[in-house]
Amino acid sequence: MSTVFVNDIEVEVGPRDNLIQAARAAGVEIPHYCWHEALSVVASCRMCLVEVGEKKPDGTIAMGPKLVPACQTPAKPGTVVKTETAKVKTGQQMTLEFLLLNHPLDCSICDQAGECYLQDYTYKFGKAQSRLNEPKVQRLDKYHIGEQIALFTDRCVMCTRCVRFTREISGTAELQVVARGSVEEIDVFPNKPCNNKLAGNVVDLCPVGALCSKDFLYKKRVWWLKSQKSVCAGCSTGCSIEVDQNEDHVYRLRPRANPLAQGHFMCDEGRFGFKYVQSTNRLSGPTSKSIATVGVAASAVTKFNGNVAGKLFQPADLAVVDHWPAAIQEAREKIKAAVDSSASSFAAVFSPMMSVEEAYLLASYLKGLNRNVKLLMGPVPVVGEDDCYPKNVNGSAPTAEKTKFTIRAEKCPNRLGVEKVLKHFQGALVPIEDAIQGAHGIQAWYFVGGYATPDDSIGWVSPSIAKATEPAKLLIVQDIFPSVLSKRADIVFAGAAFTERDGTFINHSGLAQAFRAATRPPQASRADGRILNELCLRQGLYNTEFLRKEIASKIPSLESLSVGDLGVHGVELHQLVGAHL
Amino acid sequence: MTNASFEPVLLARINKPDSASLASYKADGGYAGLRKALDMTQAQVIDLVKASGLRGRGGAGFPTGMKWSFLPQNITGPIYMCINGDESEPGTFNNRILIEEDPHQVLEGIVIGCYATRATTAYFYLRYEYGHCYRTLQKAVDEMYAAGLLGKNILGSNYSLDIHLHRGACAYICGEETGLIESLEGKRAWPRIKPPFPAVEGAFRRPTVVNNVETMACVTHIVNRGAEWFQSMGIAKDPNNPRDAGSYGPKLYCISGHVNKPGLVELPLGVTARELIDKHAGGVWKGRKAKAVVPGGISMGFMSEAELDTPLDFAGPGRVGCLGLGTAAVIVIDDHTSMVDVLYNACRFFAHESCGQCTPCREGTAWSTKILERIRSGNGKLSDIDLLLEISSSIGTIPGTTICGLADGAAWPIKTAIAKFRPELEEYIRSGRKSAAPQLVGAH
Amino acid sequence: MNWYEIWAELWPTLIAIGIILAVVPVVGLYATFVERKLAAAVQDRLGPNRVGPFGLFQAIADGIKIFLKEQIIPSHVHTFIYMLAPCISLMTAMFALAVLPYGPTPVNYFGGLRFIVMPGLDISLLIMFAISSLSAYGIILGGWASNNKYSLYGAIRSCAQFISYEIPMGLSVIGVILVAGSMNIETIVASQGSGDGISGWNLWWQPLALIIFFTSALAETNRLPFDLPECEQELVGGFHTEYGGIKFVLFFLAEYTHVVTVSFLTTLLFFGGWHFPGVPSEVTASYGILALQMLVLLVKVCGVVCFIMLLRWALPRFRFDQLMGLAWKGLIPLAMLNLVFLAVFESLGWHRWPLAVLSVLLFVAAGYWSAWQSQSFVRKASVT
Amino acid sequence: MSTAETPVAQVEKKQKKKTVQWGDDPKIGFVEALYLPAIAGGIATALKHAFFKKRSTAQYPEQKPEMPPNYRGVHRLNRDEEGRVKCVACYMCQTACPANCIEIIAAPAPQDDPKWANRDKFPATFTIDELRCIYCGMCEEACPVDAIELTSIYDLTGMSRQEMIFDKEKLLSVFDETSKAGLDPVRTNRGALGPASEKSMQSTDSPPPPGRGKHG
Repeated sequence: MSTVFVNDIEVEVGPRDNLIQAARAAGVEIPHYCWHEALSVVASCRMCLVEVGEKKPDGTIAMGPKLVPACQTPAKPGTVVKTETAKVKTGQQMTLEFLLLNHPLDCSICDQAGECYLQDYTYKFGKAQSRLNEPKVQRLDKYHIGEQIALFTDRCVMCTRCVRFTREISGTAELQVVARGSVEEIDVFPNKPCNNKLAGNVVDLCPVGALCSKDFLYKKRVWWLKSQKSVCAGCSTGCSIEVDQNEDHVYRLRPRANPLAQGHFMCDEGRFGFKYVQSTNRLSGPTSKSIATVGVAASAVTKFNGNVAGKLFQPADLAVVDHWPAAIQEAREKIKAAVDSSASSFAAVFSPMMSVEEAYLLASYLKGLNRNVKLLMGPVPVVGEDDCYPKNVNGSAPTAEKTKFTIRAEKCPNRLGVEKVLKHFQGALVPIEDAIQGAHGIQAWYFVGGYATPDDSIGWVSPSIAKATEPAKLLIVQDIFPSVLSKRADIVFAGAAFTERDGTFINHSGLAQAFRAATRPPQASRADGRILNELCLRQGLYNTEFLRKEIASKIPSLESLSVGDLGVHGVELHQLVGAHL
Repeated sequence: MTNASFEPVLLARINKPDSASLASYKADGGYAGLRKALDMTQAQVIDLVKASGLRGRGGAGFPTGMKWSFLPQNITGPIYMCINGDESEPGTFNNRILIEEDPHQVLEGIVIGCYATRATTAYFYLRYEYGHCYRTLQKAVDEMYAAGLLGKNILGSNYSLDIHLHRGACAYICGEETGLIESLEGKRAWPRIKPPFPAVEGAFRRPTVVNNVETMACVTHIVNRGAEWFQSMGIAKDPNNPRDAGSYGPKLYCISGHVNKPGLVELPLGVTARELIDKHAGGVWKGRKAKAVVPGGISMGFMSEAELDTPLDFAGPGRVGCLGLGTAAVIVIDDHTSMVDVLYNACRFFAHESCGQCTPCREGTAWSTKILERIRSGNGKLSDIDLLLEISSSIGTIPGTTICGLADGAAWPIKTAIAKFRPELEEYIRSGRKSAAPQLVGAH
Repeated sequence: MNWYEIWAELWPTLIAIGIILAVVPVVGLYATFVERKLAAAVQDRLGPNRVGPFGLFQAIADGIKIFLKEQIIPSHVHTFIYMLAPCISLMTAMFALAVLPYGPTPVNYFGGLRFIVMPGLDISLLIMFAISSLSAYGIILGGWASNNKYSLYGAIRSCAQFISYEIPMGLSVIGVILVAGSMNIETIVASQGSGDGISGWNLWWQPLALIIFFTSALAETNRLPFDLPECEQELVGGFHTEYGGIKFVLFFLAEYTHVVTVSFLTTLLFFGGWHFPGVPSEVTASYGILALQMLVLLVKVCGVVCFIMLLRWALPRFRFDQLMGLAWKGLIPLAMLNLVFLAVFESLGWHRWPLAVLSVLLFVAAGYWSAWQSQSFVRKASVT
Repeated sequence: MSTAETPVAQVEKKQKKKTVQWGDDPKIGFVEALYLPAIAGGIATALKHAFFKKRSTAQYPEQKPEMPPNYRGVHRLNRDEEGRVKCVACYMCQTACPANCIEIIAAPAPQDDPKWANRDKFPATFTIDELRCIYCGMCEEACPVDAIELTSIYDLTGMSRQEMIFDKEKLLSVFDETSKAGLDPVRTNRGALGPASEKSMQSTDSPPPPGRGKHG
């Protein structure tokens, strides 16, 4: 640790920190464009220039004669940083004026407007007027730069974050600087676009609106987006994310820096893979064979058609009779009857897409009815192998210690969490594949799905599962998409996707992270936690914080959850209770 | 020693026939210095160079011996030496003559320098335009390998050295030492942030020394003739100024511009510009008077006619507001030439050569060019002069806003021109006249 | 009485009632039209001019529209009284017309045709006052039943206003009764007759009583400048805030009926009724004379109605304390003094002409006293 | 007043006095106290207007009023010189609108259409609910490219609510009609948004005029 004085505020910072981080610790913002925590230092934007001096042991301060880039200067003990002197301010103003010289100022059509560092810093540190009287350098937009990214060349401030990202994090090195001086640009080699699986991150990295996501391009102005801290459900890495939504429509996911989970970035599979959430094919409400088909008519899918003209003025969705109480009541009675007649022929299948709380609710309820009820682990989707970055020149994966980002092969967020719950309640983990081979005679099934399979032809139900459940007397399915099972089921509960639920996911390394609902479930579908809460006849509302404490007290391997609020970074399961703050 | 009695040292052999050949060089006593140096310890060579007070001839004038001694001691692995032959400062051609006419003089110095710095590989970075230099040098290096002056166990000693020639790709910024290193590594020549300095982490992340061609030529002679001989020339250090390292030794002055007899002369450091023009360059052409003189490459700024008696040593130009001696490339501008045109040309050069890494340099150089372009199109405003001044004083390493000194070089012509020729600039703007746009190659 | 006599008495009465019932709503409707036209004229506008020639059918269109409007009964009202109030309001207003002659009653024309519902009633003026006091009843009921604080405020205000202005009105009319020696309005009108048809009017020797009466009567009609029970700026709509459609129209009609009643009374009591210079006062005249007399009365009444409407655009509304002050501090003492003078003159049998002068003097004195009062009050307030 | 009062008490008393301000009734004079002259004056004024003043009523459907140039009526979407919708779909009007009556859906400009080649973004739909609008003019203020303007059309009627929801074509047709009639010339012209949206730029030879029209 070293003691640094930022604007006369004394702070303790780590030995590897630079002055930007030191100032941050002191609550002082030093503006910067090119510096990024996860990337190498180039100190080229010259926005973070500050005055630096040294506090001698005798207490005198010797200030340096020059402005110094804060990003490049290590926070040595006794360093004195001044960020508000006239010299620094003039420097910031000049740098901003330089940066804006050739910037087109087309904020009105720029997707970055509202979260743009040029805007923010100009507002805070810049001058109101540019003295440029000459025409700006104009450049062509490059839509070809990547499948998912477009480069608005003239907005670029040449911070080279994107270039460094492709060299240092993805290792694919597609992006580069071409030309020189004020006409230099970011570009790719001809016919070698930036299409690596992490390419979407350059959009987040870009401090201005130069690199834009084609997927999000012009969809919404960012000031209308409301963010919710969540966890990506794409794979078992469990990237911390922000879900940006407006009017219950998720527009984009953004990575949220989490040193415990994935670092600063996320992969494009996760970033763009949330689209199934707003599929029109979703189950829309509870259905039951005995009561008339319930739920919302298929016509009321207007909620998803966010891009229909004049939707603002359409009358609200038709009033819907709430069929949930009846459906849940019926399910409860049928489960009870089935368990009472033969407990060992009742099986519940848990999906690794469930949250810990949901798994706990269902497992404790069923085991509470009878100890002999079978709890099975549902199919765990695994695709290929773990994909590690940065790739080397040949495109092969790096060694373990050099790996900076991994896309996991296990395409589900919470296998570990569900396993821990099942192990606790049943002692051993029984995958469904084993169960349907070994033990026949299961008469009643409770299936939980939740897999991202918007197209039912490639649903998660394997032929063997479908076959094994054919003779069932009772089939209850809780899922988000229709499947072979849901079509045959006695009762179907329409659940919610990960952006619509509250809960806890435990990732591949045992990091428990809380995710929170960003949007409401579509139409008459319901968050799974709420369904199960009601099914179990529990008092009060579904409350994850309360449930985590309860789980921690019941399941020793999940004791770390006893903090309730898992914080923004989550809690590692091996951590002792109380050590985490 | 007076200038009149000065015998050229570096240029002593240039007019000899076949001066570039090893045989001719050896005939004139060449490689005696190398043998001498190899008999000394490395520390002794460094001390000798230190004692001579040799300062780098590339422009910044950093004491060479001190630079060599910055290399970290007790390290394993290779140390590299880079020879900066990327001579791209406008008006400068001393390295070219040295390489073309007397390459072995330079190469001997390089071997000595490498020996002193324990470098095992030297990279001779040559700008691409110097095709003839490249061929001459390659021939000379081949001769040296053949003669055992390079390669394993030079002259029977246990010191081995390889010299690689590397041709750059025509960028001014490659003359900057870290830019040169980046370029050498095959990357974009973006100067590196310092620290770490090249002496600690340079080419290929190894300790590296970067020296100018002329500096290495001087090393040869220092080893040959001793430090006292070197100290006998030039201007002694100011005893009252502890930061002044003195200006010793001979220097190649390139004279160009509006003079009757442009060329390269070798003189002890400290000769005045007036003497150079009148005595060695045959005076200003067409009987005109000099209006301004660039002391050492355009990036050093301008001296006015009244300042022509300033001695051109390492400290002299600085006293009249110029950036320094630079490469001692004196460019003479006669009184028929508009300073706006001169300034525009300078600015355009730097805007074109800015590497584009640091914002102030990338945008500032281009902006000042645009402003001058507008002034020259007759649409200037008097406030533009202040704007130019503000731009020029906010870019560069002196205010601390850029990584390398290119921006300083771009700023100094503007600053000195405005400081010394402001009335002329104002008159130009007021008159609203237009200059014909010069057709320069490579302008964007 | 045998059946024939009953019938002979009944049918002119029924006809008279019929005439009033038929005419008054129409008059009310057209009064709105006239008022709108008049208001437009005062405000440099044109007024209704789209429906029919000169907009003449506007009133009918409005009437049809308002009759066809949806009947809304707010959920929070006392329904029965809420419905009853406008009926009472209009009923009492109409009832007052029963004792007002709209023409000289001819003797035995058509076997007893007459222009009054209750002919020959000796206490007709008393009945008139008794009934007109009842009009506060409808307003109070309406305001209370609406269950709305603004309505109630309006009702209470109107209650206070009615009580206050009954007194000066009554006092001022006593003078007329004394002069005529009768409370029968027909007699009073007849007593104003004279050879030249104009010199007998009560107006001449009781100008002060006229002013007091007219002011008080105006206050009784709830019209500007005395429309405090319903003033929009303070009480939204006052007692009829919660009323709409036909129920509102009933209130409205009642108000206009009051205007007509007041105009009739003013004309009959002070402006010589159907007497007019050049028109013989004798009742024995022919049909032509009769018609002419009725026309004269009508013209006079219309004049007063128009004057009332004009006042609306000429005067600002009183403040409530000013309203009360005017009645209690101004009109009542003045009316009493006036009555005393008149009583003295009448009892001593003096000629009545000096009364006019005395009236004016009295009025001037009151004005002077009022001004002095105002000055001294202000002076006192500034001391404390 | 008692002499024993402390200065503090006196001060307090003074302050107390000041806390209540009495508004005195205006002093009325003799003539005013008589009321009748004032009443007569009022009546005279009323009569004067009734009989001697010119009626100022305009017979509306036959006589159309001329609206002041800053009248805020029905919206229109302006076209640029090339006939494209001027709007760049920046959502500023939608953001500024206090009544939430504007709904824009943006899309990338059709890049294969040469007409749109120099535009990045355009409004795929642009809808204004004229019934919800309060005609405050904020959208006009907010528009950085002067694409939305309020015209002097005031007599907006319709038979259904749906009819009063104006889409892009309708708003453009309002522009076509109003600009053709010459009633509502394009009132503001702040010039190009920037090179990213508009290709034409002022030439370097003439410095931009001072004040308005400057960009950057």
